[in-house]
Amino acid sequence: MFVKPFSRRRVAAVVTFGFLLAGCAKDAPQDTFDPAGPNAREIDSLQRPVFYIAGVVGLIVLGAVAYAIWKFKDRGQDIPEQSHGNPKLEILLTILPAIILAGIAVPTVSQVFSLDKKDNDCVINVTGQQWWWEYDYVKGSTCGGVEITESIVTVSELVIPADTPVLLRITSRDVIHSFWIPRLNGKRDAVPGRLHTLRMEADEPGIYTGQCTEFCGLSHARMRQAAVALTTADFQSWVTNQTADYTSPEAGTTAAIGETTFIAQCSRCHQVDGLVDGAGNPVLAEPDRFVYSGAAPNLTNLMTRTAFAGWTFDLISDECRDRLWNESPETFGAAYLQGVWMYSAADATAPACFNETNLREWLLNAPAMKPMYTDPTKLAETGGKTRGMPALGLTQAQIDEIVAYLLERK
Amino acid sequence: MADIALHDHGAHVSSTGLSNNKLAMWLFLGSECLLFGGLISTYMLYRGRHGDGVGPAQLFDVPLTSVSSFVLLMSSLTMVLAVNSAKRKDDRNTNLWLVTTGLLGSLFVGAQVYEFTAFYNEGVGFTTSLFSSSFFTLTGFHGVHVSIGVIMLLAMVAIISRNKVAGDKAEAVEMIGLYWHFVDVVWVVIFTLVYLIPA
Amino acid sequence: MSTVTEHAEHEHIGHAEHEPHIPSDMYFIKVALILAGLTALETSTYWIDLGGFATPALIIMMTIKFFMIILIFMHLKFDNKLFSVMFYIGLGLALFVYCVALATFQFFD
Amino acid sequence: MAIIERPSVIPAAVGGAGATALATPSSSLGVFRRPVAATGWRSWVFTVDHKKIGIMYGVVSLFFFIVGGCEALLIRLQLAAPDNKVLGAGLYNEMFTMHATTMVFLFVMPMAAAFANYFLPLQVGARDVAFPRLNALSFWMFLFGGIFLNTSWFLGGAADGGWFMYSPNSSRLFSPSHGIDFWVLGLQIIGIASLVSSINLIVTVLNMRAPGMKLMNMPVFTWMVLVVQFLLLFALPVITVALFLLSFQRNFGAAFFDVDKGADPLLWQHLFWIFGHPEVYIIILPSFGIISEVLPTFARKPLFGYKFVVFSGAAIGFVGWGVWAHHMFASGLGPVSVAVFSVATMLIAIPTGVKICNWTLTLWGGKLWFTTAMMFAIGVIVLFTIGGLSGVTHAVAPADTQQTDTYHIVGHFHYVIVGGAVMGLFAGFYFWWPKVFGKLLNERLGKWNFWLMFFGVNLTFGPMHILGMQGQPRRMVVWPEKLTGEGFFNLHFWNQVATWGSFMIALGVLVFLINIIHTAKKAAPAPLDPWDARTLEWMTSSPPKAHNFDAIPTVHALDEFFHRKYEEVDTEHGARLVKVKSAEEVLAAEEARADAHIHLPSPSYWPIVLAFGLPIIAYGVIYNLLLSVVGAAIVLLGIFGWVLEPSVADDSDYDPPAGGSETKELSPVG
Ligand code: HEA
Ligand code: HEA
Ligand code: HEC
Ligand code: CUA
Ligand SMILES: [Cu+2]
Repeated sequence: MFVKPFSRRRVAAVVTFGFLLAGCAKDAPQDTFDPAGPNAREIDSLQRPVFYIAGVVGLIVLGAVAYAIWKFKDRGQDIPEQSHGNPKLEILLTILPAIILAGIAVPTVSQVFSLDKKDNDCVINVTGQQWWWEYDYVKGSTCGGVEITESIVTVSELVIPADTPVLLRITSRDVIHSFWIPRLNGKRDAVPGRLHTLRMEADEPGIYTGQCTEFCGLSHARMRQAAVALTTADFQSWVTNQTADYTSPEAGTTAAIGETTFIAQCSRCHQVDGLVDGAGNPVLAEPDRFVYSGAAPNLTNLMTRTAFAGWTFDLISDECRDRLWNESPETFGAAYLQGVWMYSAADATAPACFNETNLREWLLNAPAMKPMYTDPTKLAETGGKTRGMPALGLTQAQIDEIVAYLLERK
Repeated sequence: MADIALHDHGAHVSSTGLSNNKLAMWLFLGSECLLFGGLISTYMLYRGRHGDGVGPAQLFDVPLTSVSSFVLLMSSLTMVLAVNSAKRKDDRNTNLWLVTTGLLGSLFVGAQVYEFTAFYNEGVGFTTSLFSSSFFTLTGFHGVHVSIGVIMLLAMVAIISRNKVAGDKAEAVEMIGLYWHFVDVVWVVIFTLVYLIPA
Repeated sequence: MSTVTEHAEHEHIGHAEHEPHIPSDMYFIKVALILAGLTALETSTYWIDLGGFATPALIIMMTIKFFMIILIFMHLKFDNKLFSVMFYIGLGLALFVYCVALATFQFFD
Repeated sequence: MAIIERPSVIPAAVGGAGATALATPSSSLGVFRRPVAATGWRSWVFTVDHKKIGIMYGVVSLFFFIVGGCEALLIRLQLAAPDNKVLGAGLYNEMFTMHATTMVFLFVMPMAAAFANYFLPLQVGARDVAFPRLNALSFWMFLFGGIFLNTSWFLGGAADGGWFMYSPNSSRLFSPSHGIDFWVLGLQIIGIASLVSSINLIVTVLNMRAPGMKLMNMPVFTWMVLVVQFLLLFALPVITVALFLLSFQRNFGAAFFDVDKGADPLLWQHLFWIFGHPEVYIIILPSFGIISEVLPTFARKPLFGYKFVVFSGAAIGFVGWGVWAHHMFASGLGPVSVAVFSVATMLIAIPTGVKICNWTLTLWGGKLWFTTAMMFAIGVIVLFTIGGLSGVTHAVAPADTQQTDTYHIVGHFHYVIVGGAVMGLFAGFYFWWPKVFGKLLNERLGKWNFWLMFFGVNLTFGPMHILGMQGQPRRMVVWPEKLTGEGFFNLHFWNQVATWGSFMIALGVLVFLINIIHTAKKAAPAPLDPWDARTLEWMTSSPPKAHNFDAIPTVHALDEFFHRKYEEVDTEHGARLVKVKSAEEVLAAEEARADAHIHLPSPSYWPIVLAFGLPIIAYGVIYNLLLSVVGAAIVLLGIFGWVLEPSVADDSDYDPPAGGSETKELSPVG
């Protein structure tokens, strides 16, 4: 699926010669014409006929214009009669569109209400901020038979049970964002001070990508998200893993040093649940002191995700990503649950799919990868708080340690 | 429709027989409806949003505002008398009523300044809350309109006294009158919606 | 619209500036007295508790005052219809648009 | 015959008969001599002539079109490849914000104003607009506002909030540069300019029609412009409120969009779109008017269903007020509001459909002459229909939740705007160029211009419908390699096509610019009536004299000029239309009964002085309120001088009247 630019361009060139190839090749993963859940399908079932109707009306008009151009061009005929119109014809041509539109309006209205159903057992709070999404699985919800006994906080990658409706309660901590997973449902804006709901359901296990679609400032283009649907059993394991107790790295390893570095450098903003300092006191992040929106991504289970920082940069290699995205619904869950260890479960010490470069680059200088407001001279308005993650001036050694530590957050 | 005969009457002929200036003024007032409508709506939306701070119910001094509303209302009467005088070509009375109107208007603005200061002293400033921002913006806009009106009235008096009116004098007075009444009418609405109807 | 203007033209040919129907000063004073009375009534709601009745009563009085000033002080009643048309389009649009907008804040969810 | 034109050469200088009459030239503020130059830069800067003002509007907006177009080309270059690096994120955001703002407020609207200014008085048979000095004021405010807005590029960065500037992203907190301040204040100035000119033009149309020109005899262009002025009149105050709220928030700390204090960000959205939707009809209706002139002329047959077209134009104007929330289907309005606005939006397709059908039926049975103007007009029918139909697909609210904020929408509105409004304006250029400049634009270059733009538009904006449905959101500085897909609908290919297309449009525009130069240098004077036209503006010389018509024509019918040239003649084959008079003959007949004395409003310093004060006030709001005081003083000076200056200078400044008191003024004040 993900071929190198050169060959893809060639494919594109060939494809232009006809629609023939369109059937075999794969369209973009955010194709709205390829719904993968009941909500999106319902919309699709309305959208398609509307497109067809519009197409037909368009063809009729264009046909009429083309015919008139051909038929009535100046061939030296007389000046035509100076007629001023034909009221009957005009009334007809007014009523006809009205009827067509009425035909579109009725299902539209009924669908507006049918898509607005809110009843649900599985509630997830979704909070947008510059420039990432936070998900908070509401304690006490039952998602596809799996009970959420402890609140789970994850970032950008929304994991849901397949074939089960979930209700997203969407809001924002700073500006307006918009949550959109094209293949599962339409958009809903995340408006600060308001709570909007959106139902989401995927038919089958798989990964469904999306994008923040309300302009939200500098890195709007790098605020993405994905929904990952898992079978109930897989979802159960995911939940179990997310709520599992924290395990410190084995003493003496680089990762163990990384834990201290992390506490020193990162935990003022980032929370790792269960992390305790040398004295055994829980390490609690205080992002509200440093970050304008008051939150930074929770890193407890970073390595269970496939991409980070607004789901923009991969945590897994291109090759693994292609394989994962093309995994069949049956095998998808198993692969996904391994996180960056995907496809190499045999050797638990070698995360075959882990894409270190992105993460290292990020730790070295995050704003260089993703434009963010971290320039101290421009932070007067927010009282010194950043919008995004600043460059921390870490040494290569520190980065090594932190990466080793983070690799165990799985 | 306008025919040739109409043109024989000489100057100031228009297809509708109406004065350009008056038509323009009414158009402008129609447009002002949407301006004040927007400000009033903003206030209506935000009037309850003052957090723990002071809200309209605690803040407003209705008796005082009633008096100033009354003053503004009466200035409409004096304005209309000025217009009538101008139509009778009675410069003396025109000026008299214009000055009176201007004074009543100034009184109103004065009361508003007093009111704003009092509110400010009670800790309700322009930036305090949504309620206060939208209140001051709405009433401030109205106050600015009144002030502009006062300036126009006094300028008119000066121009009439020096006999420098370009064009039709009675019409010029009438135009200011239209503006003035409109500003009054806006206050009628504001007074009721903002001050009298309990938030 | 065209009929309105046409009508106007015949009525006003040549002497557009002098409407014959301008009422006397006395008439305006009477109107002002009524307005003053209404204002007094309005203000009284501040002291007399009308309960749920207050708001509609106030709105009605406001509307009456509004139109008295528009129609009489501003001569809209006596003047050419075209002026009314121009103004009422604005007024009507403002009412419609803003009421709908405010309503959407009530109806959401 | 002593036709007193606008200040021509001062008689004293010429000497001769009337020279002695020049006693005391009227002065402004008792100090300056009133401007009276008829040539040189002064004759432009102080002019109140609607035609000169129209031309200045045109030149300035054409300039801004190129500015906005170059911004668009930069956008397209950045999007030509995945993860491209032509523009940085910040600059990209400024680019599309300013592209849209420039195109909408500094190109399409003022270009429509250019046409309206120039042709409205001519089409209704007037000698100028109702308030000539206000007209000049509008132009200068627009120009200074536009310059002010664009100086932000050099003063710390332009606005970066997107053209609808949603709150709270537009707060100081989230956009600390002064860009948005410039944007707010600049639009405020431009808004006042449009408001003033809307009042001016409405009064002109209602009050200054030639004898016999009933409302239902007015050319459709005049009608559509009239509707547009009403839309402006009532829509601008709404954005004015919104802009005031925003600038009070940004500059004086008001709380309007401060969510922490309980603000509702949807307030801005409502205010913006209550203005914004009427605005899109403000953009399109002038062009509808233009092609309603062009199509009948070149089909040699009256507009089919004139009344229906006029009423549907007015209907669009009205219904356009009830649909604004279709831009907010995903904002969380709640199902009731969404359903209501969805249906209301569909309604608007009905009157628009009426127009499309009537234009097509105007072609039907005609004798079509495919000039460049005609081709652009037909291009509008085709392209606007495509854009309009995709508009209807957005109106289906559930579908719109998939489409909104994607390139599908970008495709829709560029089809209606570039394919509808801009192509319509080009039709106007080719159609009316000989009227304004007395020379015909080159038709060969014109055809190149048309085809390049026509294909360019389709190549640029057609693929965007695909891109949007493939999930490419708008306003993204980069689109990622990994979401490209590889099928027929892959993002990479179609983005490239769009970029190539945009350069094709640019080439078309370039041909147009070349055509202008070519025509100015080479072309011979155009014949008086090159298109065998139908309406009043052609019933005078090209370019028209300062006073437009020697004699105000008396109108008997729609398409007055045509009916003076053609008559039904009985032949053996039945009644036939025959040209009985040439345009020259019609004109000669009019000249023969020329008015004796025509007083035109005189040039004035004050419009430009007053307008100049406004950007200074605005700079003051941003940098130092003291500066605002200076600006306000200039404005006051302008008003003061204005009020004391009679709109028509003393006769003594010009050619003195030959005698008698019979003079015709255009306007006593204003
Ligand atoms: C010239 C400007 C112009 C015009 C004329 C229109 C015309 C229309 N627009 Fe468009 N629109 C814009 C400019 C314009 N628009 C802009 C700039 C935006 C985006 C703003 C932004 O977000 O930045 C926008 C966005 C926009 C949206 C919001 C999309 C979104 O952001 O989610 C919607 C939704 O309903 C919409 C609908 C329509 C409709 C129904 C019409 C109708 O008026 C179209 C009517 C015409 C036809 C339908 C074709 C001809 C008719 C027939 C041949 C008759 C038969 C037809 C039928 C039976 C269907 N438009
Ligand atoms: C009147 C309105 C108008 C017009 C005419 C245009 C014209 C064009 N627009 Fe614009 N556009 C908008 C209004 C308009 N647009 C709006 C409202 C937005 C939304 C912004 C937002 O999201 O906030 C937008 C957004 C927008 C985007 C989306 C940006 C994004 O979402 O990230 C794109 C991308 O392709 C684009 C492209 C173009 C192109 C290629 C043209 C072309 O048609 C331009 C063609 C013109 C030229 C190319 C100029 C000619 C130049 C020359 C001849 C060069 C020669 C000069 C010299 C040699 C000196 N526009
Ligand atoms: C001043 C606050 C701050 C500090 C200190 C900080 N970060 Fe961040 N970090 C953020 C913010 C804010 C984001 C979200 C940025 C975005 O995606 O827009 C982030 C994002 C991340 C992400 C991506 C998370 C995801 O799932 O999307 C990782 C990983 C990360 N930071 C690691 C670190 C590490 C490791 C350190 C310490 C060396 C660190 N951060 C220090 C604020 C901070
Ligand atoms: Cu968040 Cu765009
Ligand atoms: Cu719209």
